[in-house]
Amino acid sequence: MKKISKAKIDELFKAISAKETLYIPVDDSEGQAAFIPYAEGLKMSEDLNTVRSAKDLFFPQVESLVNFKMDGKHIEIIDAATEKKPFVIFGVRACDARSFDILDRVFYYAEPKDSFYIERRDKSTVVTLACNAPEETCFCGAFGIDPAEPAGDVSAWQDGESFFFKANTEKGEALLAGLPLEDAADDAADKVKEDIRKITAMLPLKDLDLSKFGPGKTQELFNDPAWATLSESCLGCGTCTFVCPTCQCFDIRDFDGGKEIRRYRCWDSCMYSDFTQMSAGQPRPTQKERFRQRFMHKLVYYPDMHEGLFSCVGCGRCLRKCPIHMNIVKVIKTIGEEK
Amino acid sequence: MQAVIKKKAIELLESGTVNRVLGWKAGEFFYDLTPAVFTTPEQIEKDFVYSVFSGANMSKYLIDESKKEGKVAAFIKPCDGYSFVQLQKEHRIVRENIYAVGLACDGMCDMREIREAGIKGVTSVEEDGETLKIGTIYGEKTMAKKDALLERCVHCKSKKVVDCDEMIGENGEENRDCGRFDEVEKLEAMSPDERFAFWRSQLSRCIRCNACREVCPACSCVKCVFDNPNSGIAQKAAASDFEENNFHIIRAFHVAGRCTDCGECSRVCPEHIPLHLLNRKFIKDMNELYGFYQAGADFESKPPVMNYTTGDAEPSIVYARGGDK
Amino acid sequence: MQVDKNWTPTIVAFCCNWCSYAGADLSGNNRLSYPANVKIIRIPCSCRLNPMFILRAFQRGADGVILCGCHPGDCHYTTGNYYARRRMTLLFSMLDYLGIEKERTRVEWVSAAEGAKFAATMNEFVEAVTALGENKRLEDFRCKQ
Amino acid sequence: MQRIGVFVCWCGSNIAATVDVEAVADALSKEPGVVFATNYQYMCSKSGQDMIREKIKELGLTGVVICSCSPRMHEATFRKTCESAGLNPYMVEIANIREQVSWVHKDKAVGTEKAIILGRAAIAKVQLNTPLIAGQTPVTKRALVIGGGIAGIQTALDIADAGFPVDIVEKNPTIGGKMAQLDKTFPTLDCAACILTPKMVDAGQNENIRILSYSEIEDVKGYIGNFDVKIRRKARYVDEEKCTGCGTCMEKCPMKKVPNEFNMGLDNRTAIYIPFAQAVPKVATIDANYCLKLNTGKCGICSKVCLADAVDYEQKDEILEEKYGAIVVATGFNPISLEKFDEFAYSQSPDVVSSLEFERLMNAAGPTGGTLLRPSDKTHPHTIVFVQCVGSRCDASAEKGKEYCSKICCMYTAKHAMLTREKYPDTEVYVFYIDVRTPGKGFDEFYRRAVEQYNVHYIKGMVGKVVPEGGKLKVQASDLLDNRQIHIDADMVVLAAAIEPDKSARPLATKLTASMDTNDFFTEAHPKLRPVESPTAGIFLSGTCQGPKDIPETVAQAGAAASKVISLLVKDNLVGNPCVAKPDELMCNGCSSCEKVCPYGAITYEDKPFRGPNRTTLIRRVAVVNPAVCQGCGACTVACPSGAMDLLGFSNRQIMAEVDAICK
Repeated sequence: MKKISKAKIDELFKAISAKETLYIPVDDSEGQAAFIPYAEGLKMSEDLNTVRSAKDLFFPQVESLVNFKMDGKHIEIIDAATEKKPFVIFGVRACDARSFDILDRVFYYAEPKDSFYIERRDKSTVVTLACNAPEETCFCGAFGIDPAEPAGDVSAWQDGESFFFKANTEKGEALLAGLPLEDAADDAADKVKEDIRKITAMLPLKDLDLSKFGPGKTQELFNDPAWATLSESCLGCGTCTFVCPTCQCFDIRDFDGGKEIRRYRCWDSCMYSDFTQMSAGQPRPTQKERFRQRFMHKLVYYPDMHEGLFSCVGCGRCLRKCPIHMNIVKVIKTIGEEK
Repeated sequence: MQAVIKKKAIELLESGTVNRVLGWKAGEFFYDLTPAVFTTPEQIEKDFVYSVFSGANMSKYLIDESKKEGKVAAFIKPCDGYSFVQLQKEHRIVRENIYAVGLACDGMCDMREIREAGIKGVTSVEEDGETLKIGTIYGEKTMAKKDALLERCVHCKSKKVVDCDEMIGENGEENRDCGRFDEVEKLEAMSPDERFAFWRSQLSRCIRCNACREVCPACSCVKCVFDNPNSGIAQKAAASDFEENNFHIIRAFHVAGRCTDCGECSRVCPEHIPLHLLNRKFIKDMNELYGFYQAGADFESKPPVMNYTTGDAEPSIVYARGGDK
Repeated sequence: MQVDKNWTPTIVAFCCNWCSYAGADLSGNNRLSYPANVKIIRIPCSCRLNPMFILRAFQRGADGVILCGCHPGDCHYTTGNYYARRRMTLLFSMLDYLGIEKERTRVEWVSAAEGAKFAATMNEFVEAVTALGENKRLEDFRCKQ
Repeated sequence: MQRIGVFVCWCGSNIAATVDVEAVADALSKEPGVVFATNYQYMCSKSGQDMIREKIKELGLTGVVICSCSPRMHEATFRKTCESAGLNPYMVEIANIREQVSWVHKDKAVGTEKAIILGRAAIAKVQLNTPLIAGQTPVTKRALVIGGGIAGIQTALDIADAGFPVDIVEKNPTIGGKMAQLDKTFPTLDCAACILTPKMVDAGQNENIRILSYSEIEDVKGYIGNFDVKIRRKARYVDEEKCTGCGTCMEKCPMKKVPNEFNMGLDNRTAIYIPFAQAVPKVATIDANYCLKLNTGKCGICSKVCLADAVDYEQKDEILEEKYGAIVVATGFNPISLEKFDEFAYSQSPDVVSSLEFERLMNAAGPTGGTLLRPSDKTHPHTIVFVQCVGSRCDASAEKGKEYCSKICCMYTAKHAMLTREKYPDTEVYVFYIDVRTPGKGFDEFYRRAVEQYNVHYIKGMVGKVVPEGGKLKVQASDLLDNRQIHIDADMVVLAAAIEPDKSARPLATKLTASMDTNDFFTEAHPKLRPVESPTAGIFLSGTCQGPKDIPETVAQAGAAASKVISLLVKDNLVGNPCVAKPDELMCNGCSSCEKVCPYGAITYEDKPFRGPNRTTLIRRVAVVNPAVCQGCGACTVACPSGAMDLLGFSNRQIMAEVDAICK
């Protein structure tokens, strides 16, 4: 295990960013945290989580796929892919770190493989950070995630004085090797972990019961009458999907700039009325079906396809950001209720 | 207040005046109330909550609810009331199917303000006079209620419920000196470069989640132009700076004169973009150029953008207004 | 601001069919010249001008947008330019509020008899926009790199 | 994808001299969707049109772009051409490369580049054009003429002669207008009354003509072929049906001090009056401003002496609602007020008169019985100074007066001078002029006769000042030809006041939605080719409401307007403009925003069933546009927040495509 005094964290950031682009969570003028490239003077956000998840760095909201150059009646096709540079993300929480596993199964391993995503994943080094102060909206524990023991290429912890680092992968080793760090005892972060676990034991959502969900539950849950009442309040905005670290749907659109057309993909939301709209119409005609789709996908369909892995990580972003406070916890509790 | 409202809701259901009640349903943590339709007194007893977190403007739900079988009871706060009337003017809700109970209101709280005050892990909030007693997993905290108010409540423009079948509490008055344009004026006083920088820093955070649009009672279009592939401007993400600007300018323009300034757009923005400042700019301009106008304050008036006088100011007035050159 | 000497702005002029388009024709009839950067789009009435079109023009690289319509009181459709006047006043004010240079947008009332005014207006507007330089704040740069 | 043909016109050298037409055709031929592009000397010529027709048939064109003169010029021509070749006329777009390019840009490279861009914009628009089919509406076969002067009378007579009913609405108690006040007419010197009054009588007796005198237009709704007009029939307190026009009431009326407007206030009339002997209708009218009975309740003499029992003090204004297929505006002119021209002492001396006042002083039916007497002391004037161009041809920057030439003053001044010298050879007559304008049949001969035969002193120069002094009018003037100052002690000064449109014209234009120029003259649909039509369909122009005219021109225009009206009224149905607003019901919120801004009341709402999700039926309120009423302004399209309302022929996407093409 390695460590650095908190007072010297800027040195560490400088050292990393001298070699690669370093993303750290920073508060903007409105106090909203987001991962942005480190530059001297930037302070790491003290928020538990960024507004948008760290998935943006692998799967950005908008990304050009292919360009078409127009000259009269001639069209030239131009590959929009550009070579990505290696980068480091610092301060990813345990929940977001899990979300990468979930996205990998869709974009990295499953066919067709997403070359844009793969390149970014390959060229990134993820430094996670344990959560010293989990909040009431956190329920990562329900998915077997321990905020005291975050994954990633490097895991990090902090106490009052220092940051502690442990490399989990070769990429992680390589990153730490070149940095101005001191050695620390292997149990140096144990006190921090213990404190964190004391708090997680008090979290109000720690006992969230997922036993009703998982692979093979489609028949049982699909026609539950509760979907109708739960979805009644849903406004049909895309907030939950856009702040979600595991939502992965996108749409492909063209921008016709006159002499050039850009074909790009952009996040889409299953909560939208025009999601996967076809010439015959909308396969999920009302908000009930759309709402059900989102939660069934997270809790049943995805686990069906991926050995029981839920595609929710309990980060709690949707609990905080839903305009009308309808969220996956309410769905789990209502649908999962003994009847 | 909650007890009186619950009693009224149950009474309306039991007397058969209505067969449904639109209200706020308890969540996990006291603050996360969800709009819901209650059909039995038992549900109301169990889950109906009216608290300082009942800020959500319920009027938009009435578009669908008022078209269903039977009558629905709705509890209308003053700011909801303007939207309620505006939607009636636009023929979007069927008034006969609604039993409207007006609520006197002295301000709603914003969980975001509490969190930004550094109070984390909140599990309960209790109103104790002017103070909020906040239970958290890190121990009990207190906060003055006035510091936790929603922006729209800090600058409350009216405590008057324009249209209801009965009131709970005393109906209040409009307050035109509520200072709600102060922020707009500050921006107007900046240089164009500063304003541009300000709005870029705000709008560049937009993730086009459409929360502002979906929550907005004026944005009640069957299909939004931005979702309609035939409109020529449909977009699913703000794929460039222009599209970020475009969405918010056009949205503000489309609701200009119809926007009641309920502030929901800013309340729900996950990126905390002060979208109400766009709408308020239009409202302020219309007030100054064409006379005071409050959307939803009456049933007859025409919104200023759908009206004119022969002596209106010329567009060139803009060159002489707002900030330096 | 540094302005490239060879640079000329792109100006879109929306002209109502009845007065201003005819005014532009008259300025042609009288051989009153104005810069070729001005491209006219004919609309039936100034009230047909949707703010969307103005933003669209800026998106696609226009540096200035001008709306010409009948003088207030002379609208072929009686009231169209009154609505246009309010809409444009509010829109321009909003663009200014967002920090977009207000000199890039303009409304002028040009009657069918005012060929000279049309040409003079265009000359003046092109000059004003040239002085401002390129529209960078509302242009969509996606296809410009 | 459309199959578009592009036709670039040279317009002789009008376009080809400053635009490389071949380069334009070549560049446009490379645009997506363009299957053919060519250039030709005169596209509007028969052979040009034949080529377009041929290519449409040969290549199966679905859209046509003509790069030529303004669409205001030949859009209709080319639409017809294409229609005759089986292409929907609304699949044609014009790129205006003459008025907007070749005539304003001298540099050929610049012009060519711009022409290509305008061509691209037109192509981009045509890509999105859809065939439009015009609707048909029936025509109400009745015309309304507003104004009962010579213009209105002539128009009404001609329309009536073709067999269509006509109503003349005249705000005064009688028709006749300004011509009735004139003495003789130039250049023939025949008596105005002798040629006008028979026409007035004809109008009064024509069974197709109804004269609504002492009436005004209250409100106009509707559109060509189908106007709904409200006419206010002002209370004249005399039953028109009963009054025989005997005049007894006028003899007995005790209120005799009412300024007589027919004689320009030079004498008085009674409160109950018939303006002049030949008035049509010859019916008395009580002037409510002066009538003792109406103002004080005491009197009632006229009622007592009226044998026909026609007087009715209780009469109220009535609103008449009528339908018309066409409306002719013939609201005429007035001399301008001379108050601002005090250098001529008009308000200081009664002997300084306007030409129209002079006309009455010379008229046998005038206040002096046709003897020329000074208004101040009723003596014969021996020196008369005529001043021309008073208020005409003023600088745009001047605070008073009109920029335009009033056209008639030169000739009537020559007439006045000549008649004065003829009747009173002992009178010295001076005419101060800037130019003498005599371009008309027999005009110059007439003027020369005044100078040569009648020895009228024509002096080129302006009068600087007129000072009343010791019963004389001291005229200070300059003689520009001799370059000297002149002082004349005149007995009378006659000012040729500029003429301006009647004050009632501006509010009327608003009601009619007809456009006006800055001088309040009605604008014609085309200054050369459609001089008697207003741009507003179904509104026609007759007489001086359109611009200064003399009598023969007025009568000619009146006849022309009538023939336009007749050719409209003979149609049973009118083919409408298909470029109207069209709501997309699926997008419509039914919010009434569009209805609030529609100036024509063309939008209504209906509750319609729609297929909802999951086999449900939803009843939704949606907008419905009446295409016959909609004029296609597009106000509603911008008011509509959901974009449901669009304008055919100028759709959102078409306009945006043009924007894109121009900015790319």
